[in-house]
Amino acid sequence: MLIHEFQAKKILKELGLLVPDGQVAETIEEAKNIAQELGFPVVLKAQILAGGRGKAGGIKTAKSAEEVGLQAASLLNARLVTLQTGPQGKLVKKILVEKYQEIKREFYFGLSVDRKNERLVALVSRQGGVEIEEQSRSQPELIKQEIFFPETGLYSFQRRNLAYFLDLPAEVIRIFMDYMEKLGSFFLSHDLKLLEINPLFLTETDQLVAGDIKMDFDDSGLAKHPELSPLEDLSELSLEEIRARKFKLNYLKMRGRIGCLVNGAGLAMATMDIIQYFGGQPANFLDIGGGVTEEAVSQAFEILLSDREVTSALVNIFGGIVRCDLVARGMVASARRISLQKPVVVRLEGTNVDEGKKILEESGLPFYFLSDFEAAARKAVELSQVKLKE
Amino acid sequence: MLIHEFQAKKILKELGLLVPDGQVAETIEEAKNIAQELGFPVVLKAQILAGGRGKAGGIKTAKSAEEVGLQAASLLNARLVTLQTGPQGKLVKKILVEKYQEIKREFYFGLSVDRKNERLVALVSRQGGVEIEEQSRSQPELIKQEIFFPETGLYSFQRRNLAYFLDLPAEVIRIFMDYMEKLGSFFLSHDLKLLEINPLFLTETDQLVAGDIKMDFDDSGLAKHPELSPLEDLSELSLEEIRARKFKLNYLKMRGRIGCLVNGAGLAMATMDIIQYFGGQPANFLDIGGGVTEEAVSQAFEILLSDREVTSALVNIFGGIVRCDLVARGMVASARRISLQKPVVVRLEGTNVDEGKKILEESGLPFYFLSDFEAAARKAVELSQVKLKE
Amino acid sequence: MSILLYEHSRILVQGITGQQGSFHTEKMLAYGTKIVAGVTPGKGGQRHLGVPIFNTVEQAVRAEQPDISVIFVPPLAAAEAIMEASHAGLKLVVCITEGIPVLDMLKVKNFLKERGTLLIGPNTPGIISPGKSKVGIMPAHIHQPGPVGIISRSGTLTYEAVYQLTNLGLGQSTAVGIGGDPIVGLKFTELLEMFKNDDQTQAVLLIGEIGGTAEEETAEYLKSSYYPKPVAAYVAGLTAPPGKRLGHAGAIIEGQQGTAAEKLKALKIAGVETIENPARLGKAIQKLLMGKN
Amino acid sequence: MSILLYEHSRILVQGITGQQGSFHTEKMLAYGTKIVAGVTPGKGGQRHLGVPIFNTVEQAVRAEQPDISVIFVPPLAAAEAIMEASHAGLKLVVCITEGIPVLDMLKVKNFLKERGTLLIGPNTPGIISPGKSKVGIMPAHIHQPGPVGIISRSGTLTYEAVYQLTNLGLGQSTAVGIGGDPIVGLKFTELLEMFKNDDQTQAVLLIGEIGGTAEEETAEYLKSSYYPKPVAAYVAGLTAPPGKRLGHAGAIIEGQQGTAAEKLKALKIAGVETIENPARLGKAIQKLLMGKN
Repeated sequence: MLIHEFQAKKILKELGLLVPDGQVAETIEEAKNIAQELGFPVVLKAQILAGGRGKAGGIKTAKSAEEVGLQAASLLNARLVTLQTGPQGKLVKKILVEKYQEIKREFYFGLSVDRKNERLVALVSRQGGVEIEEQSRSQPELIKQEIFFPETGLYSFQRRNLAYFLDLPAEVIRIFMDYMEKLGSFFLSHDLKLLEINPLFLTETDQLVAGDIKMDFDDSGLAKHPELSPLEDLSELSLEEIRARKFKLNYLKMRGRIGCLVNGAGLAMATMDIIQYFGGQPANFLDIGGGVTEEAVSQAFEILLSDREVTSALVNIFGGIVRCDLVARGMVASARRISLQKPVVVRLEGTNVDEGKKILEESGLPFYFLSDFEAAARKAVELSQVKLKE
Repeated sequence: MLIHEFQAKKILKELGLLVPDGQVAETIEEAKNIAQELGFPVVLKAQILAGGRGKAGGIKTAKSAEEVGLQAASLLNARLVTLQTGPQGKLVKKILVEKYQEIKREFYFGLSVDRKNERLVALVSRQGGVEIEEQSRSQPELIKQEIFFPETGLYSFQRRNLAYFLDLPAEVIRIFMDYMEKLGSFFLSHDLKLLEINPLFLTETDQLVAGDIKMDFDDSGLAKHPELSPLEDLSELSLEEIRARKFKLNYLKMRGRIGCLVNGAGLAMATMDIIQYFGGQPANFLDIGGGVTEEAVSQAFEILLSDREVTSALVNIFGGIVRCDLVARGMVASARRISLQKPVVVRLEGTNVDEGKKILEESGLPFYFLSDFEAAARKAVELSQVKLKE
Repeated sequence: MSILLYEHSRILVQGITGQQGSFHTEKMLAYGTKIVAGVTPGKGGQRHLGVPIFNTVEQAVRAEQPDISVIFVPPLAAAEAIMEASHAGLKLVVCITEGIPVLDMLKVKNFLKERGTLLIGPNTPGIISPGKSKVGIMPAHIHQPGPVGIISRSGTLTYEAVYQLTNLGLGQSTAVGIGGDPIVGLKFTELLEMFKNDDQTQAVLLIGEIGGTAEEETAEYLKSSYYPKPVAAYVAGLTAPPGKRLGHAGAIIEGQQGTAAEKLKALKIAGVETIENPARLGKAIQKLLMGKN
Repeated sequence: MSILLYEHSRILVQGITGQQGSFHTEKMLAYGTKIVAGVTPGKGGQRHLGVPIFNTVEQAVRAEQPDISVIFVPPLAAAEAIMEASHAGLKLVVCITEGIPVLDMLKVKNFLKERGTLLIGPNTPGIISPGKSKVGIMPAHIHQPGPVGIISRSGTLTYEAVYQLTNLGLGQSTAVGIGGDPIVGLKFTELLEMFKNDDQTQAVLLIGEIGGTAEEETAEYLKSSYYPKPVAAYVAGLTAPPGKRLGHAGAIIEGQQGTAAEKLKALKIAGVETIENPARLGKAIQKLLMGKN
């Protein structure tokens, strides 16, 4: 679970760490008021759950109330397209208005899970504000890392190693070590996957201030931390995605024309892949999961078919835990509800497959049955290219 | 640092664990009042920093105020001699008056450092109230242990293993697991060396109540926990020991006639041993340590010589960090102060030995110089057997 | 003779009385799996589906000497369940549970490393050695004994692969789901090493997916070990968008790392028969086996 | 050729600018010890007693490639200092500091185990290979090179032993203080193993004391290894009362465990020449060496 910059900064403040003075605005008026109170210049930062905002024009400076008004107007309720949002961009509903910082230097500090080596990494760079993955390739000499484990956390000598690597002023060494300790503890106690302060400012007065923060919580860890759930912002999800979440469906909207309903993440990806292999484009990723209910299937099917872009659908169920008859019943229910008009190719295998097929057949609805995976995919692609009957 | 039962029980209460209702009394009157408030029967427990109280008559039951008065009178201000106090016993200044518990069963639960294997051990016994070391030899089948480490603590499955081993009623399993978790955390966070609940009562109402507790804190860890220092009870120390502590001297009173002043724990023990080897008895263990001051040496020497039992002394200094001249100066200062009347054998070696000898010689005081370790020991033994000049 | 799981393997089920545990224990028993004990704290002494239940793994081990434990306990208890099994001396643990926090799994891995316990999963369908035993949740009827070893990060996609193979008359030696989480126990390389030494296995099918670098490491291993048996691989997620989790916690392209295209490229360079059409998983293996004979 | 410490050994001093660190660094330098670097956070870049100072061990290692680190930092920082040295790649660490909490030391031992760093101490006078190098706080002038290896839990008592040996014309190959704490690094057995393989060493003197079971384990080791060199042992504390700490944190008889009498008995049974009179440490070794020739 990613959270917004302004949310992460609030957490930092609660940990006793410094962030620029600032507040969130949802309207131009609010932005102006906050700026007046802070004093000029200020920085306006679009709050979306994606990086790359700077280059994409999502971060602006303003020296007067008038400029704040103009900049806020350009950001609020516009769609911001960054390298990470995908081409459709993200709607900006909030901006963070912050006091502009006079700085001496900027660093990078990050904590993350090193999946390959199965350990945690604390990483600093002498030069922050840039993309760290790229920097680690182009200027590795600017970067230093210390590995650590959840049982023991970052040792103080490791924090010292990192602090001295940054050539910090003597008085700042201790402050930065304390900074790392607090964030390290928070990372471990709250099941984070990633925590990045980039840039980390060293101000003219030798204070360490978090310029920007990214916090990504492990979804699997959220159950341990109910206090975090209010931080989740669902407003960036499509209506379909919100609806799917409610029924615990793994759904992701894509840009193609062929809706997919599959059980299992791997098979769902493979179904998308085979559609593309035969020249089609999947409209979504959808894994109904193992413990799915008839109602959830019905919702899933409805989500698929009510997508205006979708011109055909491919249902690919390999019944293991999931019973084919349950899936069939769910499909029929929703197809009746929305009076199915799009062609649906159905491939059922596994548990209770015959009963499932019978239910679909007896429904009298226009399903195409194909037991061969390849043939089913080809058919779905073919049907997606046929213009819909009006 | 050992603490008293009543202190340890207070800690348990603060951790949310159950101990019998009770309070500490220093007078017979107080004991009666507490008993009246608790209701009868009550248990009176002598508070001394040593085990083996039960067998030694340090724990009494009383069914009436009158009985409380009699028992309290027999305990308070008496010297209690147990297997662990040494023959001189310990003066009882406080008694813990507790409500008598109706119990179904009693267990043992202990956490300790396994020095040999360099790990921690949680140990339970199905039958508490007895000496666990002996039980582990005679009835090992009653005992189960789980090893653990300070980085990770006791895992819940380990606590479950221990809980089920005790055949606890189903409802008590969770309570005991919680019990162990809290004590395990306290052990680790407060640098304990030993924590024993023996016996741990299972009451008629299926509550787990700590019958008796022993808590021994790691002296080296106390610097981390200043909040623990008020728990230290120096009242059981001899006046000499208290004085020695003030000057950071490692001093321990023994029962012999030959006082020893040595630098280094190993050499101090060896000096005691050689005295015994030649038929004498050391009056004390005394390691003046490496960072000793002249004043501390002077205090140490005075403590030695003012011991009425002491008839001779052996000073054995192997100057490494400690300078012989400093030791000599300290000795002369105190010898003058108390006008030395007991014969002192001096063996100095190492750093600044000549200067040290010169200082002693020039003092005009009756020191016997012997540079051979064996000869010095023999001489000290010999002198201790000579009757002092009146 | 298959890997990891044999006809005589004695199985312990942790969480046997739960809904999932019950359901699949019944199916495993039906397949002939030797389930010798179950663990549910508080239910020790009872029997469930004819299997004796114990309060702790330790007690179960003492009474029934299982070789393998399979875990069906909820996500926040599963890390401890794995460690409990290892602590009690089990040498192989199969964890079906999905949704164990990553930091918990890091601790588990450190714990197991010191004790030499092997872990399959978590978030895996389990292991099946067709005709011998099944420890997991896969539909048994699609399997048949034969020469193909399967190692997969996915569940249903493995069933698809097995189904295709069986329909072509090609049975499986052992099919192992390594799990869809970012941190799992045994990975492709360790299992490939086992298949290498297994007489029954004549070819291996790998099923990877986006996220992580397990496939790239596998390519490295295959190259440097001059792997002696033919290997085919499919990697799901060529169409997956970056930065999005696709079902499995581990199936996410992070930065430029973890794309299916890169993985396929690395495997191809390592001499693996890469498959782009997931309907041809069986056919690809068939081709390899024919080329071999 | 001595053990652990050689003429060419390059030494790092952690806590070099502190009072103890300064004092003993000067003495070590005077003895000819090759001190190549010191560490005091915040003083990197300066020099102290002619030795370059660094902020971290890592920086010191990169610049000066020390082989051994000797630690003079305060007790509550010492555990981290040991781990820092190990983390930076040092293979031998000598920790002089007294008073490190036991739980901290347990963590240190786990840390070192995984990284293969050897530790001497804490609460040790250090190591000296007379005529070659000294890493510690012992008075150097009483030592001379020769055939006797010494392993001791005590400081001044070791000086006593060395003094007796030197006065008898018997020099030392290496004298190692293993430390007086309950949890220490290398123990008698590991060092005996090193002395076994050291040509210069012809006999070994062990100096034990009350507390723990290190001497009993040593007896076990000597017996089972058919130790090929003559060994004499003294155990301090025959007169020590139970339950009382005698100076060293580790010198305490707990329950019935750790008495000097038991230890001596075990060593005697193992064929060790046990010494009851601590004024005869040198003589006992002399006798052994004469018996040998």
